[in-house]
Amino acid sequence: MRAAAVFIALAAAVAPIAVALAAWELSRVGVHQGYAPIQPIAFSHKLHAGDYQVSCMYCHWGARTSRHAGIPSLNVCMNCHGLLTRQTTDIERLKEAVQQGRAIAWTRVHNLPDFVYFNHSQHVIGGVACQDCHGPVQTMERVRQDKALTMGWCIACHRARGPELQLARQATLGRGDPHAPFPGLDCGKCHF
Amino acid sequence: MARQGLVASFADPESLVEAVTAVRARGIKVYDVYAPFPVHGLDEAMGLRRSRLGFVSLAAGAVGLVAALSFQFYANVFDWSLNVGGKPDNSTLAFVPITFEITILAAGLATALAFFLRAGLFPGASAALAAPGVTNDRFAIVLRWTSPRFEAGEAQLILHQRGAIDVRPLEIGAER
Amino acid sequence: MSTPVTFWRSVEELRAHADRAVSRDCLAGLRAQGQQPESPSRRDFLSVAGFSVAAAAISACSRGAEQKAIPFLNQPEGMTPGVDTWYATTCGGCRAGCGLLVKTRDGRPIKVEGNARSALFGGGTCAVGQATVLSLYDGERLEGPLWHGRPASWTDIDAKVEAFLSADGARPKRLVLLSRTLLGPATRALIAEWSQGRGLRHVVYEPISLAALRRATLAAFGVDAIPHFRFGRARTIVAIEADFLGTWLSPVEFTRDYASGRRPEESAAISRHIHFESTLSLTGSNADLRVAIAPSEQGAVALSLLRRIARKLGAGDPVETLETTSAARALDIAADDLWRCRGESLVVCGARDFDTQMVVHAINALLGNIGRTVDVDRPSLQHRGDDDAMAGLVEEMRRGEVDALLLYGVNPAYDYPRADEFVQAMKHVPLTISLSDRLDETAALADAVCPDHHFLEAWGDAEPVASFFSLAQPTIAPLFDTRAAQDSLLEWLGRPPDFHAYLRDHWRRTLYPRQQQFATFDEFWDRALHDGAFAPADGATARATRTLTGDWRRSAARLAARAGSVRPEGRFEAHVYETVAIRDGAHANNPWLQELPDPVTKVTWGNYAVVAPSVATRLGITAGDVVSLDGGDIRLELPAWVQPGQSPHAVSIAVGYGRSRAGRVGSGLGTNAFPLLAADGRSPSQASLTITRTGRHEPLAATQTHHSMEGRDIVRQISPAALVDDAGDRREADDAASLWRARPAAEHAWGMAVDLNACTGCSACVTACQAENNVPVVGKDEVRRGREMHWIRIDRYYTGSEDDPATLVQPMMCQHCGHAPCEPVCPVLATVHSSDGLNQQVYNRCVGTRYCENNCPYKVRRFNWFEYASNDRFDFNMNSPLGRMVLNPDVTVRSRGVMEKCSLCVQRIQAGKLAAKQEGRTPQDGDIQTACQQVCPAEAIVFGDLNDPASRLAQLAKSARGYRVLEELGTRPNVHYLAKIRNAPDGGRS
Amino acid sequence: MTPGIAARLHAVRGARSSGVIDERTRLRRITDDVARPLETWPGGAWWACFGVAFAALSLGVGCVTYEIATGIGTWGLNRTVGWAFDITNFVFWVGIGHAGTLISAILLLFRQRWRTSINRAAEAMTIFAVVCAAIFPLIHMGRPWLAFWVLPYPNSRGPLWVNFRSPLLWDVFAINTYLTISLVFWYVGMIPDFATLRDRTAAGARKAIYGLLSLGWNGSHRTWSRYETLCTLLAGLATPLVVSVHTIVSMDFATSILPGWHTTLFPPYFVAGAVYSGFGMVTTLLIVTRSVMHLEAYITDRHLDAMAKVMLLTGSMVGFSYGTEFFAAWYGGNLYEFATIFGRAVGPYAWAFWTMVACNAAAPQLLWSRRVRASVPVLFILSVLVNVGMWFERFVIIVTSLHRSYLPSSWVMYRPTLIEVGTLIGSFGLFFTCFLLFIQALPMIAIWEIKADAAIGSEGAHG
Repeated sequence: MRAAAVFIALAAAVAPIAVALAAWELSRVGVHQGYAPIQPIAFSHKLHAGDYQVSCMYCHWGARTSRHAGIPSLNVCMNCHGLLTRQTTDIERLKEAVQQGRAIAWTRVHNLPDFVYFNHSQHVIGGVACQDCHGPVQTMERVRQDKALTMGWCIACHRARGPELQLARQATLGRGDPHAPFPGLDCGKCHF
Repeated sequence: MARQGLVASFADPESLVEAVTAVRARGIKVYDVYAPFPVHGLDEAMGLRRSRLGFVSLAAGAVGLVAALSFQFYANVFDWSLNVGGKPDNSTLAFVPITFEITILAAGLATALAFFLRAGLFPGASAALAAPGVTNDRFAIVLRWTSPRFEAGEAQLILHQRGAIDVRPLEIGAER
Repeated sequence: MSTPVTFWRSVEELRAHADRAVSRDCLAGLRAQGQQPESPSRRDFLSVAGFSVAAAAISACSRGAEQKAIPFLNQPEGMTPGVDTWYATTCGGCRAGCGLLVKTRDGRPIKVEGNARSALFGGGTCAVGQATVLSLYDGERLEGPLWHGRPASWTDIDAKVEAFLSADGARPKRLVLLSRTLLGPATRALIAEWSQGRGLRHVVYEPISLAALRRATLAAFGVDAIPHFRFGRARTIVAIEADFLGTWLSPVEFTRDYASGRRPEESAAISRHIHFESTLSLTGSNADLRVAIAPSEQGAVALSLLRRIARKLGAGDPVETLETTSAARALDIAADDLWRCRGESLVVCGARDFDTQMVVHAINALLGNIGRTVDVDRPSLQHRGDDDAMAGLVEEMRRGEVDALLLYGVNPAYDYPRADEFVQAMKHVPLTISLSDRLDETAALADAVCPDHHFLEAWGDAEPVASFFSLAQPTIAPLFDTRAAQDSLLEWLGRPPDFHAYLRDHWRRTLYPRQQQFATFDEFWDRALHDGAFAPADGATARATRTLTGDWRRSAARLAARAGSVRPEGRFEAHVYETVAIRDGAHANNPWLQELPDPVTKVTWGNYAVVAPSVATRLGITAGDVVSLDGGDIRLELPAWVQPGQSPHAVSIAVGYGRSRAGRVGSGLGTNAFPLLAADGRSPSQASLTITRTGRHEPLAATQTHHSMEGRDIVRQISPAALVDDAGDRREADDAASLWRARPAAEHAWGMAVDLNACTGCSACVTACQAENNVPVVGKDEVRRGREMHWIRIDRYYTGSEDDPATLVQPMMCQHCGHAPCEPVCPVLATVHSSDGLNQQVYNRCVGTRYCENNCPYKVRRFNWFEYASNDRFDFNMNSPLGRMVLNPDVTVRSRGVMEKCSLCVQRIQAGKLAAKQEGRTPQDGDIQTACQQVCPAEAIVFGDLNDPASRLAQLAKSARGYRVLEELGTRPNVHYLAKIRNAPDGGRS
Repeated sequence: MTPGIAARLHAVRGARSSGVIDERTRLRRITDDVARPLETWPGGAWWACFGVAFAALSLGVGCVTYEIATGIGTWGLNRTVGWAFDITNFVFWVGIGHAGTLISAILLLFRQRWRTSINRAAEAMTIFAVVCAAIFPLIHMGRPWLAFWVLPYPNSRGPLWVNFRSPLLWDVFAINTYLTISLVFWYVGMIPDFATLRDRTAAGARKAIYGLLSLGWNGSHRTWSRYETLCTLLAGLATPLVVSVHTIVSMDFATSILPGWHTTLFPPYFVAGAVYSGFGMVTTLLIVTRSVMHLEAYITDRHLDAMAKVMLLTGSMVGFSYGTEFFAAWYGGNLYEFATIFGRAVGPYAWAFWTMVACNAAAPQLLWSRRVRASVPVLFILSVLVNVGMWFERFVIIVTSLHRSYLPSSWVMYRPTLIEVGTLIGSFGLFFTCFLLFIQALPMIAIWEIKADAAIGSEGAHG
């Protein structure tokens, strides 16, 4: 009897833990939080965006109007580096590439699944700061995926900000039902 | 203090039942009876109370029911209200089948577990037989007593009169 | 989540890594400034870069651990990665020359739309036009010039050609340019220069010729062109064997006009359409009254009509013979209607016979339609083929009187009725140069093949109808080492090979003076380039309406004489027609078109012998039985199709099939019916065939196998009278009571309305949807298994008798039900309702139980039975990196095992909402158009917001004709239908 | 002890020890008979059956592998007919399962003593059938590797749960609960027998295994008394469960809007059909088994007769349901319903419909005659026919309703492919492989119940 109690107690304790672990593992499939690949040119966001206060939109100007924030073309780099005299091996490499008309193959850090439609401009217009999704890039020597970028993570933000956005919108439009569902939570907002 | 006891083997259920009745009639406590199958009428003879497993089923079933229903309610109404075919968030009717299944599942598993727990059955438990063949073709009564003044002979006589084919003192090895 | 990535990655590359498209982006940037890369070196770089894109796409297919992103070297101005750029151009799909707007994303054309600025064609297009963008990415296109079948450099070819041309001999070289109808004035001017400079003779050849009509017009009105027919102005339309809504002359324009005359909401007097034809064509299926006639009866019908009109006019009977046509009743009705609507009526005829056309002109003239519905002052220049010249050329070639033959946009070795004669004759020509973009039947026999650009890569202009001009501009750098035909001509003429400059110069000289609006030519040019269309004001000034001059009485007499001849017993007349999808076969290698169900038969992937039900029973033929058609020297074997409404005297076969060198997709499909053209339309004795069963059976790939509505209230048809009677109140009370409390309304409630009266069933929407939504092509076998993937289909039902059926069509797509039956059954919430009324399908959540498909009353859901992308079993456009370039980056390519369906173009809705958001407003009615709506020439489909009472949709939803399919099920569809009106003489009972 | 007592003891021993031998041998013989197959190497007949079954199983595995590797397109389904063989097999196997639970649970509650010698095999059959059934919803998915998405587990998607409104999800819970409870019931029932086997087996691996499985059972009557309560409770739970399972399966169809599916008749109709097919299968199996394993003494003609009567009853109920469907379609006056139901009898799938009617409604009527019920071969043929018929019933319900629904434009025909047929054969292979292994490895008759039964019988004999 005592032995049985011990046995069953053990089983009862182990099973839920195992299940919980399994569920957690499943839920982390395909999440690359903390991914920080080495780039062909060791471009430092800390230096440019942090120390020198270069605006994000100066290089990633696409974010205002397009789905893609875009990676700046080399002529954008040369806008400054054409004038600046400071030289490092990386800057050398950059100028070499420009002279040879060679495109640089950067490694993408933030990779959303292919079936997700994400539009930068939509969020920039909505007043979402770059850091909200990309983390404190201005402090990163090498860019790192700071957030989980899972659907749950997106939804959390949409839920948190949805209502106020909706109310503001209805106020400007002067119509709409305050209890109306927030379109930002529709599946079809991102999946099509 | 040293324990003592008797193991009486029987060949047929009827005499077993008679023996148990007789022994208890003499005010001798029957420690337990061993048989290859549930012998009809032995419960009354041994004066066993009805098992309370039923209450376990009821409780576990109730827990399962509440858990299932409330989780579905939570998931559909609070956690994420989705418009599925224009149905209301709280489509209680649609939640009934799953609730029912979970109720049954919880009740069934809990009852079985409770039984194993109460009966001390678990993988690897040692099974020492009161007498050879009690899981096959023999029946046994085990008597135990601690007071030295106990009249073992009389008990033995009753058992034999009631058809014991073999009565011997309980070996300590047979203890659990 | 795991698996789909393996192949979605490639799409992801094409989608998100547009940055790769270095080349096109440079070009697109230049486009934005309306310039053209000047130096040849630049152009070479671009074309090379074209390959690098393909290479990038290939590399993209390999599944790498990390994804690369390659930015531009120099960011071109005016283009942003991931943002569409639109260019106006002119369609080269057929000879109609419709205006197009081409949507390019990251320098890649991915979709074409009609150019709403074009006064002629409007915003609609046809299926072929939609599919041309796929032809651009056709792997069968030549990657460079060939000399005797071996790759050569342009310089070699030019050297050889110029050497040959300038070789000094006793006599000047006799050059002939054999081309299709060339709509471009500049191109024609260039050819004129050749004729003067090099004595080049230009022969225009059309496989399906309208030469008879042109000659008749010349004889009747002294205008060497085809009149410009104005269906919109006609209240009675009588057509004899003219599929003007589907394939004849200028279908998009005609459909638009035709539909404009049949909108009861706009004018109570909707036009009546009476049709005489041999097989049930798209146009015939729309007629209010249709009569099946044998091809040989065309003349007799025209003549009988003429006699009736003449009698009414009191002009006396032109001929004194007995009437020989069987369609007397219909003819009486037609004559009465035409007479009632004199001046507002129109008779068109597709007969390839001079006399018949003369008689038809006479009818129109007697009715006073000339200058009203039949415009001969600003005629159509769309079809200028000349049969006699062609026949003469073949003869000259055979006699060795032609030194050099340039083949431009023609393929006579396939589509000339006596192709073998042409092939023989070609052997006697010392130098044959083909400008074909692929190694087709004719190019394969040519000495030199100098591949032309695809029209989306080339400069050009067009004048489809006199004084309606449009420009064509490149929307992408040439993908291959090809050269514009005009550049080749310039090169060999010893002129700088820069047709862009030539074009500008031509417009500067000829068109710039014809306008006052712009002070400088550059302004004029930029505007013309931007608008794509230009119609000079002076063009509109109509001169005095022409009067009938030709001797039509003799034609009538000749017809009367011919009508007597009798049909031999057991013989059938050959009737050759074009299908809406494949037309003359030029696009046979286009999988979108091959898989487009025929609007009437619903058969895909191949042609067949169409026989009447009565004939089929008599000969014991069922659909799919392979029959052999014997007509003396001609013998064809192909499966039969039993078609209600088919003339019992005729067997109809579609041309455009039986290509031997179309390419991977189109070769070997069906049987070539062009040889029969020689016989088509002639008198029965000349045209007769026998039909015999071969005993073989070859099931046809039809997407619809049941043709009766089974008495169900699916497609509603009413008579104009009924419309007047119960105007105002909808037949069905609105939504039946629901057990559930209504959910709070959101800002929008998207919905759609389909006007079944405007819809002709032309199926352009099917291809448009396929292009917009990356709908895969599945091939003949899978269609046979009932697995076509089209998100929108055109249901077609027959009512009435087998011999004289009335046809009803109904575009059917996801109805986006408010109480969608598909939603509650999905175990994983892969299909749920959006706040704004869309029934959403989430591919990446779907596990593929197909329960939703089963529970959909409309059966509009489509399941991915296999991996359709990057799968050699489905070797269509999605299986090659080149073909995948056409994919819409805004729409996911679906993986195996997931359900998909019409999304109401949710990507366009989101884009429209975003655009509005960026401008700080809400989307206005009309901002957002679905692909099927935008393509529809008849404007039968309207998308909009039901929450906005002012929207057109909200209005239509309240229409007296409005109803929703199967609404009695309580599904509350958001797609509304407007009942079809049959304006039949007997009050809709036909 | 006193000599007096000793003397009386001796007398008593002499008197008793004779008459009890037969009782002990009787009990021992039961054990021996049931345990024999487990202790002897299987005979040729068994091997023959096993060979066939295993071949079929391998075929099925091959087909399923190919289907999952290539796509559902390897089946004959199309844009209109989304389910056919897959769900037909699923419903068929779930139905088979029901007889087991019915025999073991409901007959237990009703104290039907004839059940004792067949309930173990019936329960085993239930479990194998449910396993076969569970395979089909799994492999019919377009992306079976994501099947775990139907489970409401915490995830990184919001969390996005599952659709508790979907009958398919109800199935998931119903089937799993059913399987679990049946397993528990089955295993609990075998514990005393494991103990019996353990105690008659010489030390070794088998003894160790039996020892582990028997959970230290020692025949204590205090345990026995709780044990009987447990069995009663499990039976009490399993009875509504078995009804609920096929009710829920029928709701896959009943809750849809498809004419021919959307009918309130389905739940009772399906449960009756399930019991019907289940008893058909039990009869088939037992007739074979008892001859192969020489257990005529335990599985008697009396058993067969009882099962035949159940088949007659449920078969008639099923036949009645067919009639009701037609009446409802005619009386209801629903255009679509009418077209579908009558389309079954006269449409392109009429052959399937009439096969179903012949096997399910007509054939069992023969069972009214005692002579038919007594003749084992006839009974065997009938039982096989019942299963054929019941398979076709599901096929008719699913395919004929789907292939012609509301819009005639999407009417199509469905033709199965060899892959589908192979998969069906494979499921039979799996079922029989499991069953054959079961009768070789486990006590296929409840030893202790037979003994209890026998004891009561002898008691009666004692008067």
